Amino acid sequence: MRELLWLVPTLPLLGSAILMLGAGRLSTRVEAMIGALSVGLAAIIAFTIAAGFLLYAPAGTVYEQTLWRWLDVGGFSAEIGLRLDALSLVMMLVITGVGFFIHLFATEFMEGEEGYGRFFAHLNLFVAAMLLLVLADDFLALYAGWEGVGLGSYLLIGFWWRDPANGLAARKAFIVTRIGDTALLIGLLLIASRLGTLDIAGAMKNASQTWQVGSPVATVAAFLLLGGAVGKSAQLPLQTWLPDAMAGPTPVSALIHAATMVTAGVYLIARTHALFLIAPSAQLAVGVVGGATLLLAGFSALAQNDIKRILAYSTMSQIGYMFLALGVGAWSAALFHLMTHAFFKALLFLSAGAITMRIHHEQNIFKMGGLARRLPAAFWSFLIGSAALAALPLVTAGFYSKEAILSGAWADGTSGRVLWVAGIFGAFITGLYIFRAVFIVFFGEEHTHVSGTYGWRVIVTLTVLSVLSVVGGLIELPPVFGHVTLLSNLLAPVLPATREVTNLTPLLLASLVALLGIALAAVLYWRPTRAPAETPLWRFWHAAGGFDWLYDRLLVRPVLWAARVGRNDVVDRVYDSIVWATRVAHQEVRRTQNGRVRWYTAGLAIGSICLIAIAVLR
Amino acid sequence: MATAPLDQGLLLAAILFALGLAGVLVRRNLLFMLMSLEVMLNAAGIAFIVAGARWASPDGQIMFILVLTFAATEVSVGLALILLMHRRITTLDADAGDRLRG
Amino acid sequence: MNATFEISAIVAVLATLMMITRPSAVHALLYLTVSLLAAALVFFVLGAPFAAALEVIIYAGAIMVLFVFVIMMLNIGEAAAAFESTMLKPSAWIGPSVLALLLAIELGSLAVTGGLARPAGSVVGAQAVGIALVGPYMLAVEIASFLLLAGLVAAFHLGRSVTRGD
Amino acid sequence: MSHPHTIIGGLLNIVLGLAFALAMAALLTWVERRLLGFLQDRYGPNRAGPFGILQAVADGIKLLFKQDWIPPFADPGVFVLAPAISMVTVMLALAVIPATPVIGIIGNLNVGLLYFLAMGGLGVYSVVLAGWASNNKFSLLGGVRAAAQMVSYEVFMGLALVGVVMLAGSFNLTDIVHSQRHLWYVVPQFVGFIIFFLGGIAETHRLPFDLPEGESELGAGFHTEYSGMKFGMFFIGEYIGIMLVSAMTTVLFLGGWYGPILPPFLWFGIKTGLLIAFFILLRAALPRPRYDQLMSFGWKLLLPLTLLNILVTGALMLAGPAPS
Repeated sequence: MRELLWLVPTLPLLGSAILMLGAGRLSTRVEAMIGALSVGLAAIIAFTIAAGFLLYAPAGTVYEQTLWRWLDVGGFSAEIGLRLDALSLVMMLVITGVGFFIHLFATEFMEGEEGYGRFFAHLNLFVAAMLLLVLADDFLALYAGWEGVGLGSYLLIGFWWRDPANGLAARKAFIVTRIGDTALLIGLLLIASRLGTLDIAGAMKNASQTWQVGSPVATVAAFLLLGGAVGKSAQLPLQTWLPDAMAGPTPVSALIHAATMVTAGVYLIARTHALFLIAPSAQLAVGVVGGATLLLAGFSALAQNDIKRILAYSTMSQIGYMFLALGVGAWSAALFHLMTHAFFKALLFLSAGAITMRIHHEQNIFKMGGLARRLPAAFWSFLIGSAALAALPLVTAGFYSKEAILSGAWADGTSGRVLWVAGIFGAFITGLYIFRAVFIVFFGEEHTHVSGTYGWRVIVTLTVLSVLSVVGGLIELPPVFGHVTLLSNLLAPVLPATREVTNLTPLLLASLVALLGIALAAVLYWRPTRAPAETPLWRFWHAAGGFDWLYDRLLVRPVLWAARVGRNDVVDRVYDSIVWATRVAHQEVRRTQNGRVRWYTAGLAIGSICLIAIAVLR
Repeated sequence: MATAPLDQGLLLAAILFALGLAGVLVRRNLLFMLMSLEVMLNAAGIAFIVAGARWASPDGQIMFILVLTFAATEVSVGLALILLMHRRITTLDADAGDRLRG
Repeated sequence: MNATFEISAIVAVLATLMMITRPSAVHALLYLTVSLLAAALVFFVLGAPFAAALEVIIYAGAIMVLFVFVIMMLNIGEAAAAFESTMLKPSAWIGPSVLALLLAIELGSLAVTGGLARPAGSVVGAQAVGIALVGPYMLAVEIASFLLLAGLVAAFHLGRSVTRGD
Repeated sequence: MSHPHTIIGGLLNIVLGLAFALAMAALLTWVERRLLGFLQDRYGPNRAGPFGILQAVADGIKLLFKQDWIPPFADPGVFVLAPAISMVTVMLALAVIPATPVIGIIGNLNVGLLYFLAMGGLGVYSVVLAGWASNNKFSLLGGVRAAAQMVSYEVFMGLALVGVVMLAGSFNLTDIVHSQRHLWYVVPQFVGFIIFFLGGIAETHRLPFDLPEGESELGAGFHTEYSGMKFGMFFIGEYIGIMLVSAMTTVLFLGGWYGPILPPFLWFGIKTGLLIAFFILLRAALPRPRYDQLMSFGWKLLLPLTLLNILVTGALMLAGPAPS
C-alpha cells in the first residue's frame, strides 16, 4: 500500500491537468467530480497508507520512495523522492482530509460561478503543490512545492479577476511571500553548499555534526529559513498579505488558512528543527515572532467589521501560537495545534461562507445580526468553531492544543515565561474577538434577508468538521486529564520530546482567561447596536498596526521615486550609444545583403581563399 | 597497371574546382551557375577518387558515390527551382532574384 | 597509362574552360559532358573502374540529360544566347579570374607539396566498393537515400506548383 | 608498352568487328523489310539482286550521294554531332559483347555490364540533341519525349540486370556467360529478362516505344530535319542498337554461346538472330501506346517489379545455396 504514496500528490495534479486541458469542454458536473474526487481519492489513499503506517511502522519509522534521479553531476546527485515519516504523515492527512471537505463544500459554494472548472483546476494544483511540499525528501522538491503553493495562492486569490482589487490582492500575496521565498532559497542554497547535500534528513544529520551550537553559519541559515517561514505563514513582518488574501472565494480562504499555505512555515521549521536547535537565537526569534504576531493579530481582529478579515487575523494569531510553540521547543504541541486549528479554522471559514452565500455575499458583521434562528446549521457550526478557537475548556479541541502550547511555554525558562504571558493575554483576546463576532452576527436584530437552502454537501462538511473540532483534541490530553499522548508518541521519532508539566497553574489560568474573554464579549456585545466609532486607536488596529502604511512609505514609494528619477540617467547614454553604433553598423552590413547569389559566393570564395592561405603559408 | 599520377590528379581537381568557381562567379544565368557548381562537385569527386587510389581503399569511391547522390538531389531541386523562377519572373538572371536584399 | 591520364586531364580542363565561356547553354552542357567523360577516364586510370562507370551512367547519362531536358523545356534559343554573350563582358572576368587563379594556386600548391606521390596502382573493383558500401557505410547509404527522397519530394512539389500557376 | 603484334591485332580486331557490324546493320534493313513484307502479306524489296538482297547496298549508295544539307535555322555543330553520337555510342557498346570466349573486342572488361549501360546512357544525347538542334517544334517535342523515356527506361534496364549480377557475382560479361553453363538466367531471372527486353526496346526507341519519332503525330520526331547520310547514321545506329540489345540479351539471359553440337559462334548468332526477328515482329504486331501510358507503365509497374525481383532474388540467395 505504501508504494502508492506517489499517487497522493499525483492525483490532484492529474485532476488539475485534466481540468485545465478540458476547460470549456467538460460539463460542470464532471468538473466538480474530477475536482473533488481527485483530492478525495488522494485522501483515501493517504488514510490507508496512514493506517498501514500506524499498524506496521516501517523500519526507522520512515518510508522513502525514490521516484527518479533528477540530475547527477560530478558527485552531486539530486533524486526526486518522497519521504513519509510521522511529521509528513500528519501534514498529509490534514491536507488531504480537510482539503477534501473544503473541495466538497466548494462544489456547492461555487455553483453558478464563471470559471467553475478553472477554480477546481487551481484548487487541485494548490493541494498537489502543498502535498509535494510536505512529502518531499529533499530541499529541491520542497522548494518546488513551496513555489507551487505560492503560484496556487496567487491564482486563487485573484480568481475573481474582473475586479482589479482582487488582482492587486493576488499580486500582493505573491510579492510579499516572494520576499520570504527568496530568503528561503538563499537559506537552502547555503545549507546545500555548506553541507553538500539537498536531502533533508541527511542535511539535518550533517548540520548537528558539522556545526557547533550557536555557530554563525547555522544561525544565518536558520534565520533565512525563518524568513521563508514567516513569509508563507504570514507572521511579522511579512504578515500584510493575509488579510488582503480574503479577496479570493471563501473555500480558498479556508484552504489557505486551514490546510495549506500558512501551515507551510510551521512545517518547515518543524522539519528543520535540528538546525534551530543548534541556533538558539533563531529559535528564540521564532518564539518572539510568534508571540508578537499573535498579539498584534488579536488586537487587529478586534477592530475588524468584515467577518472574513476577523477570521484572517485569527489565523495569523493562531499561527503565531504555533510559532511560539516552536520557539519554546514544544514541537509536538505546535503540530497538535496545527491539526486542531485546521479543523476549526476550516469549520469557521466554511460556516462563514455558508452564512454569506445565503445573504448575498454580505461580509460586514454589523449588517447581519440575528442569524441564529435563521441559519441554525451555520450558527451551530460557527459556534463550535468559535468555541474551539477561543479554547473553551474541556469540550473543544482547541483547548487541549492551546493548553499544550502554553504549558510548553511555561516550562521553558525565563524567555518562555515572557512568551507565556503573551500567550495567555492572546488567549483572552481570542475569546473576546471571536465571540464579539458570534454575538453580533447571530444575536440581536436582523439586518438582512436570508434566501436559499443548503445542499447535502455543505451540511456534511460542516458536520464532519464540527465533530472533529470537538473530539480532535482527545488524541493528546494533559497529565491531569488522563495523560493521553497518542500524537506525541507518533511524533517521537521525528521531533524532540516536549517537557512535561505537572503543575496545574498554567492550565487553570489558560482556562480562566479564555472564559473571561468570552464573558467580556458577552457583556459588551450581547446587544450589539451599530458599528464602533472610528477613534484613532480603532483605526490603528483596524489597519493591523499600520504595517501597510509603513511599508508603503518605507519601501514602495522610495523604489517608485528612484525608478522615476533613474529613467534618464547617465548610464542610459552608454546604452543609447551602443544602440546607435549597432544601428550604424547594421546600415553598413546590410549593404552586403544585396540578394545576389554571386556576391555571396564571392564572399565564400574569398573567405576560403584566406583560410587556405593561412594553411598554405603556415 | 603503372603508377597512378596522384599529384597530377589532385592538381586536376584543384584546377577544375577553380574553373567551376570562376564559372559560378562570372555567369549570371542560373543554369550556367548550376553547371559550374556541378564542375566544382565533380572536382571534389576527383579529389576523393585520388585519395582512394592513394590508399587503395574503396572509401574514396564511396565518398564519390555520396557526392554523386548529392549532386543528383541538388540538380533535381535546383532545376525545379529554375523552372519555377522562369515561370515567375521570366528570366534566369540570378541578379534579378534579389528581392530579398537587405 | 600516364599518357592516357594526361590527355584526359588536359581534355577535362579545356572542356571545362570552354563550358564556362560558352554563351549557348547546350554547347556549354556538351562541353561539360565531355569534361565529365574525361574525368571518367581519369577515374579508370586511377584504378576506380566502378566510379568511372557511375560517372558516365549517372553524371553524364542522367544528371546532364536532366539539364538538357530543362533547357529544352525552357526553350532557350538564340536570343538567350545573344543576351548571355552581352553579359560576358571582358571586365566581368577580372575579379572571378583572380579569385579562381588564387584558389587554384593555393590548392595546387597544397596538392603538389602534399607528398602524395606513391606508386599505387591496384584496382579497387566494384565488389570491394559494394562490400564497403553496405558494410561500414550502411548509415551513409541510408542518409543518402533520405536525401534522394527529400530531393524527389521537393522537385515534385516545385514542379507541381509550376503547373498550378499556369 | 604492349607488343606491336598485339597492337596490330587489336586494331584489326576493332576494324573487322565494326565492319562486320556495319554490314550486318545494312543487311538488317533488308531483313526487316522482307520480314515485314511476309508478316503483312506483301512482297517487300525483291528486285535488286537475289531476293532483293542488294537493296541495302542501293539504299546506302543513295544516302551517301544525297546533298549534305543543314537547315539554316539549325545549330550546325550540334546538328552534325547528334547522328555521330548515335552511331558511336552503340558501336562502342558493341565492343564489350563476347560472341564467343575468343571472338569479341574487349569482352573481358571487368565492368563490362556497366560500360554497356554507360554507353546506353550516352546514346540518349543523340536523340535529344538532334531534337534540339533541329530548332523545329516537332523535333523538340520528340527530343523531350526521348529524354524522359530513355532516362526512365534506363533505370528499369539497369535494375533488371541487378538480379543477373547478383547471381553471377560479376560485372564481367564473359564471367556472366560462363556462369550460365548449366542454367540460362532466363529461367531464374524471367522477370528481369522481360523487363530488360522492354527497356531495350525503349532504349532503341523501336516500335512500339518509338514515341520520339512517332511519325503519325510528330512528323518524324527528332530526325524530321535530317537527310542524306546524317539520316543514314541514325538509321544505322538504330539497327546496330537492335543488334546490341539482342546480343546483350543473349549474353545475359540466354547463355551466350553455350549450346549443344553447333560451334559457339553459330549458337550466339542463332540466338541473337531470333531476338532480332522478334524485334521486327513486334513492329508489325503491336500498336503504339500513348506517351503518358508509356511513362506510367514504366514507373508504376516496371519499377516496383524490378525492385521486387531484386528483393526476391536476394532473399532466395540468402535462403539457399547460391546457384553459381
